[in-house]
Parts: sequence; structure tokens; C-alpha cells
Amino acid sequence: MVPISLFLSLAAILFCIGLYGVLTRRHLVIVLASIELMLNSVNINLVAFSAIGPFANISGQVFTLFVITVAAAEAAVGLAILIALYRNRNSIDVIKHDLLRW
Amino acid sequence: MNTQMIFFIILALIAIVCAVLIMALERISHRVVSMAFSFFAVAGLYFLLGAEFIGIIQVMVYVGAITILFVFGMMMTEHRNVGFGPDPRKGQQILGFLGAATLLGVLLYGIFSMDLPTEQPYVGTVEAIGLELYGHYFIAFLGSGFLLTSALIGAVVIARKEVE
Amino acid sequence: MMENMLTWLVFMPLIGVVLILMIPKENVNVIRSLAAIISGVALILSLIIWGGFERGVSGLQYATTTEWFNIGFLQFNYEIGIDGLSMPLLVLTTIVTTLSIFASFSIVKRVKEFYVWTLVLLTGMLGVFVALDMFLFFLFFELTLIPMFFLIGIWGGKMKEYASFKFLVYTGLGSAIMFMTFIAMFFKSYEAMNMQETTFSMIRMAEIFADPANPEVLTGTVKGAIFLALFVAFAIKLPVFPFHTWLPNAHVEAPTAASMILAGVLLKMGGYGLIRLGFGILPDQAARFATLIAILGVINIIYGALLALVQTDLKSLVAYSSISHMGIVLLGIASFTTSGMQGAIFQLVSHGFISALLFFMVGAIYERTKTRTISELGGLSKSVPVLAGFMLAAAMASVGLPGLSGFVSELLAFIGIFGASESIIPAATTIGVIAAIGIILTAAYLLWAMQRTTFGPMKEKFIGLPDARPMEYVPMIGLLALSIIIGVYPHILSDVINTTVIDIVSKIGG
Amino acid sequence: MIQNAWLIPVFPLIAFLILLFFGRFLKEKAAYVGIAGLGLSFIVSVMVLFERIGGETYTYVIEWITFGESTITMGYEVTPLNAMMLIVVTLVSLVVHIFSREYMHDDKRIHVFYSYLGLFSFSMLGLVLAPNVLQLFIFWELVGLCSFLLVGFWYFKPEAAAAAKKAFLTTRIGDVGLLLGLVILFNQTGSFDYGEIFAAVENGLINDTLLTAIALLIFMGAVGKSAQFPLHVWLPDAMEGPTPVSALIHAATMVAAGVYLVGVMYPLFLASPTAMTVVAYTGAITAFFAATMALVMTDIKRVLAYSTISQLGFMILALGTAGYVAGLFHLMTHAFFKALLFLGAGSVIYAVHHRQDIRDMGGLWGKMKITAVTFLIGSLAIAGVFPLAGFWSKEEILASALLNGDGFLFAIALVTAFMTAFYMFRLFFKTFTGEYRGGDHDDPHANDPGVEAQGAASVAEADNPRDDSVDQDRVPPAEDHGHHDAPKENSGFMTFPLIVLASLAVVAGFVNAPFLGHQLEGFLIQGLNVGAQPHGELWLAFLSLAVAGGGIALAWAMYYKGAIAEDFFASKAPGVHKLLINKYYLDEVYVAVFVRPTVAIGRFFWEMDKSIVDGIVNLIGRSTRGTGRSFSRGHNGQLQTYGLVSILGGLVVIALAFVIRGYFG
Repeated sequence: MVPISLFLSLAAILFCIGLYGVLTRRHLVIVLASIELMLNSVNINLVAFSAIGPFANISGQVFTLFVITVAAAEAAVGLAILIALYRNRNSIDVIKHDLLRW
Repeated sequence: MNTQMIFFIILALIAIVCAVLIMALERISHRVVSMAFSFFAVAGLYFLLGAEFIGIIQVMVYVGAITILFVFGMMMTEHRNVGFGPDPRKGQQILGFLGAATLLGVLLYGIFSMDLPTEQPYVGTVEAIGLELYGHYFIAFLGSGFLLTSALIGAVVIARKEVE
Repeated sequence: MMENMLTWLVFMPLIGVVLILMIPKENVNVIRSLAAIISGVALILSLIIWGGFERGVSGLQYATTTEWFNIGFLQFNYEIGIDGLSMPLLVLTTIVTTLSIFASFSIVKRVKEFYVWTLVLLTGMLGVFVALDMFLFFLFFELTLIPMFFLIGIWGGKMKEYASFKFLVYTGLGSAIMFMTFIAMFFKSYEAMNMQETTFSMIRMAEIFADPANPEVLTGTVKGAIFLALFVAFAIKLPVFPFHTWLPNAHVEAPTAASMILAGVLLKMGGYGLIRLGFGILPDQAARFATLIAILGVINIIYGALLALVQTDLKSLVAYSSISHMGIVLLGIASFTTSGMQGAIFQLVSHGFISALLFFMVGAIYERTKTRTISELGGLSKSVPVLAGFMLAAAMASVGLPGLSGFVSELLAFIGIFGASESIIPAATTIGVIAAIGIILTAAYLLWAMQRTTFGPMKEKFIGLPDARPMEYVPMIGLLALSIIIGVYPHILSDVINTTVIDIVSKIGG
Repeated sequence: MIQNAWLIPVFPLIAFLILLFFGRFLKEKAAYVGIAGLGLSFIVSVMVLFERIGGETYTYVIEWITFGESTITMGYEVTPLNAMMLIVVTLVSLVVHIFSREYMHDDKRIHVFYSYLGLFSFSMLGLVLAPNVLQLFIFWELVGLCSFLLVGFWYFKPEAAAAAKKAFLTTRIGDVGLLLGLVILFNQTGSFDYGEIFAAVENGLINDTLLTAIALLIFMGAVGKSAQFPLHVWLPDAMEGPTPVSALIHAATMVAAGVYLVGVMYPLFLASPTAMTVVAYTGAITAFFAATMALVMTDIKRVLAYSTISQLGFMILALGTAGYVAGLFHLMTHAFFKALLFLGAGSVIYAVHHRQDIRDMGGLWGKMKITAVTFLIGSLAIAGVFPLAGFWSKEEILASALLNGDGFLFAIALVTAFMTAFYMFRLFFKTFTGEYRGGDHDDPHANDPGVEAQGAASVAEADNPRDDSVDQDRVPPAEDHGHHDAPKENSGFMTFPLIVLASLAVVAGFVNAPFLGHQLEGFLIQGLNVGAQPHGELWLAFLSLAVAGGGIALAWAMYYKGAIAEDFFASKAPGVHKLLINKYYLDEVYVAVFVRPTVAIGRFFWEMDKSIVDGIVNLIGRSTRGTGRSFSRGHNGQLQTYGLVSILGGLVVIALAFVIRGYFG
């Protein structure tokens, strides 16, 4: 029997790798991929708690489904934006997109 | 050290290594492939936890749909360019790493300092999921349906070439 | 109708704003005449109020109180009314605004907006003078800020952005201080009444501060701090040295009509607030700080005059002269005598007319000669005799020539300061004598300016300039005539003011 | 009619208003409007005077302003003194109006000129009729305004503009003193009314120090207005105005207002011996200094201006030495003969085509008989020759100076009387006798600094501006009455006033002649407590005559006979001469001591205002904006940086939770 803390640790590691990617990668596709990774780590948590958590029940799995749905939608819209952005500004380097500047 | 543990370690290593490779590999296409493997490993973990339905969904959506989407996204943009040259934001890299590492430390500390009793795995059947989904979470289910629809239309509208 | 007269007067300009907004912006002449009509109606209303104002009666007139809204235990009332202090200022406001609308007919840029802002400003100014609820007072006070900001910022001169922002931020700071003080007063009075009563009413507040149920709360320190904060808030508006530096910028950059309103009415709100709130609610503290106020008044007089003496720009000379003249107001109110207080109110009114006229003249001359630099002007008596004549008359009024309104206020203020009781201002005579030097300096800078602008040989480039247009006669004659009327027969003003002045002064047994 | 005394100032006011609004359509006819207004005023004044001689003081007032319990009233009052003044003012003003009809007729702005004259007459008469000292002050300032306007009438001449400003400013200094005096007085007595003030003074309600201070402050006003030392500097410059104005305002009426003020406030002055002494010495010093400067001036109007200052000094001296009637008597006689002299000068100036330098004149006796004779009468009157007006009044002044017991004052008065006779006849001889020196228009003194003294070599800096400039408004004289024409007598408009004034200069003295029983004195002091009036003995009259005769004789010897060289004194004491020509350098001293430092202080404050006061304001603004800008540097638009910052911030929060609350452990 694998203890739940290992699942949680794995999720934490994946989450932090994803976070690191979001914060430092310059390729917009990779940034999006990192976000998916982070969502995934959340899913691991949900499923782990649903299966072997202190109050294990089915809700965690249902929520995982929702998260996956959202992730799919997010990936679709995100990539669409990415393509539009690339068409307009001819780059997908994060550094070059700083329109939020003051 | 039972079988489950061995499987867990193998799958976890695959997931972590592939995740690291997403960050570390040079070619963008390699990275996407690495991402697919990472997702695949996670699906394996779901099976390990007895959540077969979620595992299958994970394989279908992540490994199948989303990865394909990424490949399209990659192909329609700068997939030939390997890198953007040296990063001008040295501090960003270091601080990003430090921040993520510290967070990881905090999380691990939190996880291992928690007292979580390990119980018999609860096996969630598809039936149970179906009952919850179409019962208690029905509104949320409808909502996610709307979300997907609008995301579909939205993605089309956004990505479409602007015509005069 | 009669009892709601003040409300009609205050919100009439807003009706005008709505009407103007409905007119397409191309119809500039319709907009101009509509604005003139609206302000004219406001003027007539204010004159009816003036006529119906009972002389010799103490207390408020035309007073109305209605519940407005409440938040928890905070009760906000719509409480308005006038007395001898606000009555003249109300008429001053409508007159100066009406005449400045006439003076602004030459504006061609964004006409519609200009009159919308001017009318909003009119509502704000009128509201300040009638509001008796502190919250309402603050709202109207703020309402004057924004239109003036746009008037300077859009229709101003070269440095309009700097000037308008400085105006907004600086006087906005004053408003912020005022607001904080109001809140402090509110809670202190709440506490002083043993948490039994909440009020924003100035009248009630004065009663509470004079006779609190729990005197421990309102110690000298607390009241002193409140008074000083109020003083600073209004000193910025008046303006008092060293808070005056926004004024020259704002005046120099503002368009003529805005300068007229700014000098004619907006500055008066500072003096009015000081008397109404500072002296009305905290007379004992006002007496305590009377020496400080008198000294600041003298500094204002001398400092403003000295600075005016060395100005090279005619408009900034007039602006600094405003600072100098506002010193008289401080001097008058600090004396705590009926004559001094009345002199201060006279000065508010009279300076309203005179400075508006001066700014109008400077504007009219600038419009023709395209310069305000004193050394570049000259011989205007020859090229534009009518304008030069009115300019000279305005300067003389500003100098304080008897027969014009400025003299009456100076005389009363000086009688006041020399008659001030020893216990209130210890060295009143010295202060008065130093202030008198200001009169000489005033004559010096204005005559010097007149000598260099209207007198002297005619400059070649000014030959053939058009003299006053018919429309320009309206503000010129109107303002000068009012100054003469008040100067020749001040009784028409003093019988309105006197009772209120006696009330204010009697509060400290003076 | 005495109830209708208010009509007297109103007629000129109406004339002023008519000319103000319709003047430009009337052109030259404007003169008749003014003359008519003044004529009516004069008639009413005469009637009022006659009624007053046998009647009572009449007062009418209305409420002017109320503050607290105090009320200030305004109205009019006819007392003996102002009944006399009414006659003087309306008469002189009337003749000046008539004179100006001719003198100003080639000026395009003649209607403006007449409207100013009307306003002036109104103000001066209002001043005279004032029932209280505040109203007096109000009109006092208004006459100052008119003086300013009229001195600056030819405003396009820079000198005129400067002179107008100087006149207004200098008198303003005195006026501020006066205003302060009045304000303090009001606070002491609670009223501006003469009666109440004097009652308070008599009852000792005001302590002595304050009383002296008040008297001196009020006297400051008189010093400014009556051009007494040290505020006399404006009057000579005021000669830039048209000559009739000089005659009316700067000789006969307005400048006498200072003397009149001391006269109406006399009980106050009498109550303070210190103030009286100051008054007497100021008068004496002024009389002497002004006379010394009159000795060397070459501009005909400036000689007369200094003479006016000197004579006003005499009046002040008389008042300061308890000679109430003497001073006011001299005020009246002086008004007549000085107006005569100025108008005579005007007539001469007009005849010699607007030149004023007496070195360009000469030999006019034969050419303009009426002017010359009347001018001679005026000169004799001012010199104090029996039986002309000046003799009687000057003798009384000498008497009051002598009987006051201060030998110094008497000596100064005598010396000044001598100088008066000398400079007047120097002027007379230089102008009317000898050869005409102004025939060729090429200015014979073009390169001369404008000073008579050939002996004094270094007078280049002397400012004695000669004004040959042709006014812009003025049709060049050549076109109207022939520029190169020899001087000739002017028309009746100009000679009639001269004759009227000359006859008055002859007879006016008799109203207070001792052998007729001091009629004026009896009239003026009724109902007033001004002490016994000093009267000289017969020897004093002879002494006075001798002094006058001596002065005339010396002038005759120097400028007519040539027995003594004209530059005799100048060459003997060039330093003194230079000092006199430059008016004791007072103007320069004032500029250096008052004007420059004030402007310098103003500059300093301005710099301070810009750098420190406004600097602090801008510094606050700038530092706020700088802080904001430095923070906004972090907002570089990089989404990843924002994310990083929020992660780090979250970590900091967690760290704080660890440290402070000890969570997770």
C-alpha cells in the first residue's frame, strides 16, 4: 500500500516543476504546457484523496473530471490566443509581450 | 516493498523526469512529446489508485486531445526556432527556481508533518461517478458543458484569420 | 416657491446643463445665449432672494432641512439657509458668473463643454454658500474643484496641464484636510454628547462645541487642533502664505472667464469657510489664534504686494495682488471687531468684483495685443482708450481709492485691527501699521503697471487695435458700477451683513 | 440757499458725467459745458457765503455705513471756513475753465480735459463741504486721483506718465498716515465728526501720547498733499501737466488741501504742543528749502512750483505757530495770486509756442501787455508789497512766527520772504524784460544741460527736462497760430481770467486788513476755540516791506540792470549751486533708499517664492511622482515577473506565518 503522502509529494514536485516552467520559460507553448502540468498535479491530489484519503469518497474523482474539462477548454482557448498573438506580433517569446506595462 | 510501491516509484519517476525534460529539452517538439509521456505516467498512477475511469479520461483528454492541440499550436508558430537567445532576465531564472524550490520545500514539509492515516483504498466505480455527476453536480456538469462549447467557439473566433 | 427659493437657485444651473447637453455642439450661439440666460435667471433669483432678505434680523433665513439619507447611525441632511454672511456672496457668485459668461463669448474651442462646466461650477459655488450641513458643504466644495480643473486644463494657456493639476492637487489637499477635520468634528461631537446625538449640521455643531454635555472630550488641545486644521484647509483656498503658490499658476494659465470666477468667487469660499466654520463653530479658538491669523494676514498683504511689484507678466501681477488683498480679509476677521469682520466680508465682495474686472481687462487686452508682458505693452490709452480707461479704473479700485468698494473694506478692516482688544491681539497697532505699508506698495505696483501699459508713447504694433466690443461693455460696466455703488453707498451691503457680524463677534464677548 | 449747498459740487459732477458720455461728440464745445457747471457752482457759492455770513452752520447727513453699534454718516456742512473755501475753489476753478478754453483748444482730447476738470472741481468742493473727516479723506483721495489723471493728461509723454505716478504715490504715502490717524482717532472717539472729535479732545478722552501720534499722522497727510518737506518732490514734476491744471490743482486748490486739513483739525493740533512744533518746523524748513531751489530753476513752471511749495510752507508755519487765521488767510490770498501767476505763465508759454525755459523768453513786456502787467501784480503780491494781498497775509504769518517766541522760525521766515521776492522778480525780469531770446526755433540751449548757471561747469547730470516735443495729439503749433510768429497777446479767454485774478490779488488782502478790523478773522474763528490770533505791530509791516524791497532790488540789479553778473553767486559757490539745481539730490536719495531696496526685496522674495515656497510644493509633488514611478518600474509588463512576485509574496506570507504564529509545527 502506497502511503498518501507519497502521492501528495509527487503532486507537489510536479506542481513546482510546472510553476518553475510558468515563471521562467520563454516559449509560450511551454508556458501553457507547464500550466497543464500544474493542473495535473492537482488532479493527482484529488484522486489520491478520493481513493486513500481520510474521508475517501467519489467527489474527488468527479472534481478531477471538472478540472480536466476546464483544462481542455483552457488549452483550446489558450492556444487560440497564442496563434492570434503570433499572427499579430510575429513572436511567441514571452518577453516581447509586455503590453501590460504601465 | 510491494508491487504497488514498485509501480508507483517507476511511474512517479517517469512523470517527474518527463516534467523536467519539458523544461530542459531544446527542441519544442521533443518537449511536447515529453509532456505526453508525463501525462501518460500520471494516468498510470490513477490506475494504481483504483480510479480507472479517471485514468482513461486522462489518457483520452490529456494524452490524446490536449497534446494534439499543443502540437498544432507548436506547428502554427515558431517551431523551427530552437531558442530565443540568452535570457536577459537572469534574476528571473534564479528567483523562479528558488521560489519554486522553496515552495516545494514548504509543501513537502507540510505533507510529511501531517498525520494522514492510510486506509483501505476506496474504489470509486463509474456508476458512482455517474450518479454523482448527474445528481449532485448536475448544475456544474451543465456549466462545464457550456464552458466547453464557448471555449470551442471562442477558440475558433480568436484563432481565425481576420478578414477585412 | 418662496421657501424653496434657495434650492431652485442652487440647482437651476444643473437644469441649464441638461438643456445645453441636448443641443448639438455646432449651435454655438444657441449654447452661448442659453448659458447666459440660465445664469441670468440665477442672477434674478438671487436678487429676488436679496430683496426678500430681512435686514436687521438675526439668524438664518430661507432655511430648509430635509432628511437626505442615512447609513447606520449616520444621518445626512439636506440643510440649507443663508444669513448676512452668505447673502452677499450668493449675489456676488451669480453676478460674477453671469458676467464671466458674457466675457467668454469669444471662446471658440469646445464651446458646449465650456458652458456645461461653467454652469456646474455655478451650482457648486452656490451650494457652498447655502449649505449648512457639513457633508453637503463638502460635496459642493468638491463640486467646484472638478469644473475649474477642466476650465483651466482645457481652455488654459501654455502651461495649462501643470497649472490645472497643481490647482486640483493643491486645493484637493485642502479639501482632504477639511474632510478629515469634519469627520473628527463629527466623532468628537458624538463623543461629547455621550454618544447620544450625531450631527453634521453646522448650527448644531456650534451649539455642541459651545456647550457640550461632556466637556472632558472637547479639550483646548482638541479644539485647537480642529481649528488649525480647518484654518489650513481654507487657507489653501483663500490663499494664505505659504499655501498660495497654486494661485499665480492657475490664474496665469486660466482663460479669462475662469480667472474671473476663480478670483471673484472661488477664493471667497476660503474666506467664507473660515468665518462660517472656523469662527462660527470655534469662536474661542479663533480668538486664541487671532494673533497668528493677523500676522499671516500682514504677511499676505506685504508679501503679495512685494511679489506683485516685481512681476513682469500683467496677469501674474494681478494674481499676486489677489494674494495681497486676501490679507485684508485675514486682518479683518482676526481683529474680532464688528468693523473688522464687516471689513473682511466687504473685502470678499469687493475683491470679487474688482479682481474679476481686472482679470477681464487683462484678458481683453491680451486678446488684442497677444502679450501680457508689461514691458511690451504701452500707450494703450491711445490705441484702445475705452479698455485702457476701464483698466485704469479697475486698478484704482484695487488700489483702494475712495468712492470705490476697495476703500470701504480697507477702512473697516483697519478700524477693526486698530480697535482690536489687547487680549485678542497684543500688538495690534504694530500689525496695523505694517499692514498700512501694504497700501503704499499696492499703489506702487498698480500705478507702475498702469504707467507702463496704458500710459507712454503708443507702440507701432498696437495701432489700429479694435476697442471694446459691445458685448465686452456688459462685464466692464457691470463690475465697475457695482464697485462704485458699494464704494459710494456701502449701506446697501452693511445693513445686510451687520446683524450676522454682531452675532459672530458677540460669541466671544467682543 | 444754504440748504442747497450740495448743489455746488453737483454741477461740476453733472458736467463731468455729460462730458464722460457725450464728450466725444461735443469736441471743443465741451469747454462751455464745464464753464457752465462751474459758473453755476460759483453763483451758488456766493449765495451760500452771503447767507452764511449772517447765519448758522448748516449740516445735513445720511447714514453711510453701519457696523456693530457704530454708524458713519456722510453729508455736507457749511461752516465759515468752508464757505470761504467754496468761493476760492469755485472762483479759481471757473477762471481756469475759461482760460483752458483757449489754452487747450488745439488738443483733440479737450473734452477729456474738461471732464477731468469737472471731476476735480466736484471732488475739491466735496472735500470742502465734508461734515466729517472721513468724507474729507474720501474726497481728498479723489482730488489726488484727478491730479494723477491731469498730470498724466499727456500720458504719451513718458515724463508726464512718470510724474503722474510719482505724484500719486508720494501723496499716497502721506495719505496712508492720514488714514491711520483717522482710524486711530475713530477708535478713540467713536466718530469721524469734527464736533465729537473736538469734544473728545477737550474732555481729555485721548491720552497725550496718542493725541500727538494722531496729530502727527494726520499731519503726514497734509505733508504729502501740500508738498511739504520731505514729500515735496512730486509737485515740481507735476508741472508736466497742462498749465491751467498747475494753476488750479497744484497752486490754488488741491495742494492747499493739506493746509485746509490742518485748519479743520486745528483744535486737535492745538492740544498737542509737540505736534504744533513739528508742524511749525516742517513749514519753516519747507518754505526755506523750496525757496532756495526756486532761486536757480530755469523752467518757468518749476520756479512757480517751488514757490508754491515755499508758500505752502509759510501757511503750515503759520498754523504751527498758532496763527490759525494767518495760515488760512494766506491760503486764500495765495490761491488768487498763485493761480494768477500760473495762468500768466500759461499765457506766456502759449505765446512762445509751448516752451517753458525762461532763457528762451525775455522782452515780452511790450508784446503781451495784459499778461505782463497782471504777472507783475502777481509777483508784487507774492513778494508781499503793500497793499497787495500777499502783504497782509505774509505780515500776519511773520507776526505769528515772531510772537510764537521762536527766533529761529522768524529768521527763516524773513530770509524766505527775501528769497521769495528775489526769485519772483528774477523770473519776471528774465521773462518780460530784455530781448526776446526765443525767436529762432533752433534751440539756443540745445546742448546746454538746461541750467542757467554758466558758471557751474559740471551740471550735465542736472535733470531739468525741457520739453519741446510736439505732442501727438496736438496739431503742430505752426499750423494753428504760426510757430515762428513773434509772441503776441492772447485772446480774451486767456486775458479775462488774468484780469479777474489780478484784481483779486490786489483787493483780497483787505478782508483781513487790520485797519478794517480783521473781518475774515472774526468770520473764521466764530464758534471755534483756536486761541487768540497773533497780530504784528507796525514795525513788522515795515520790516516785511523792506525785506521784499531788498529782494526785488537785488533781482533788479542782477537781471534787469546787470549791475551784478547773473552768475555771480553761481560762480562764487558752484557746489551750492549744483546742489540746488539738483534739488538737493532728494529724488536720487529716495530712489536709492526706498525704491531700489523695495524692488530688491521684492525680487528676493520672488526668487524665494519660486525656489523655496513653491519649491517645497513642487518637491512634494515631484517626490510623490518619483516614488510612484520607481514602483512602477517593477510593472514591466512581464507576466512572469508578476507571477514571480506573487509567488515570492506568498512565500513571505507563509514564512511570516511560520515565524509569528508557529503554524505547521
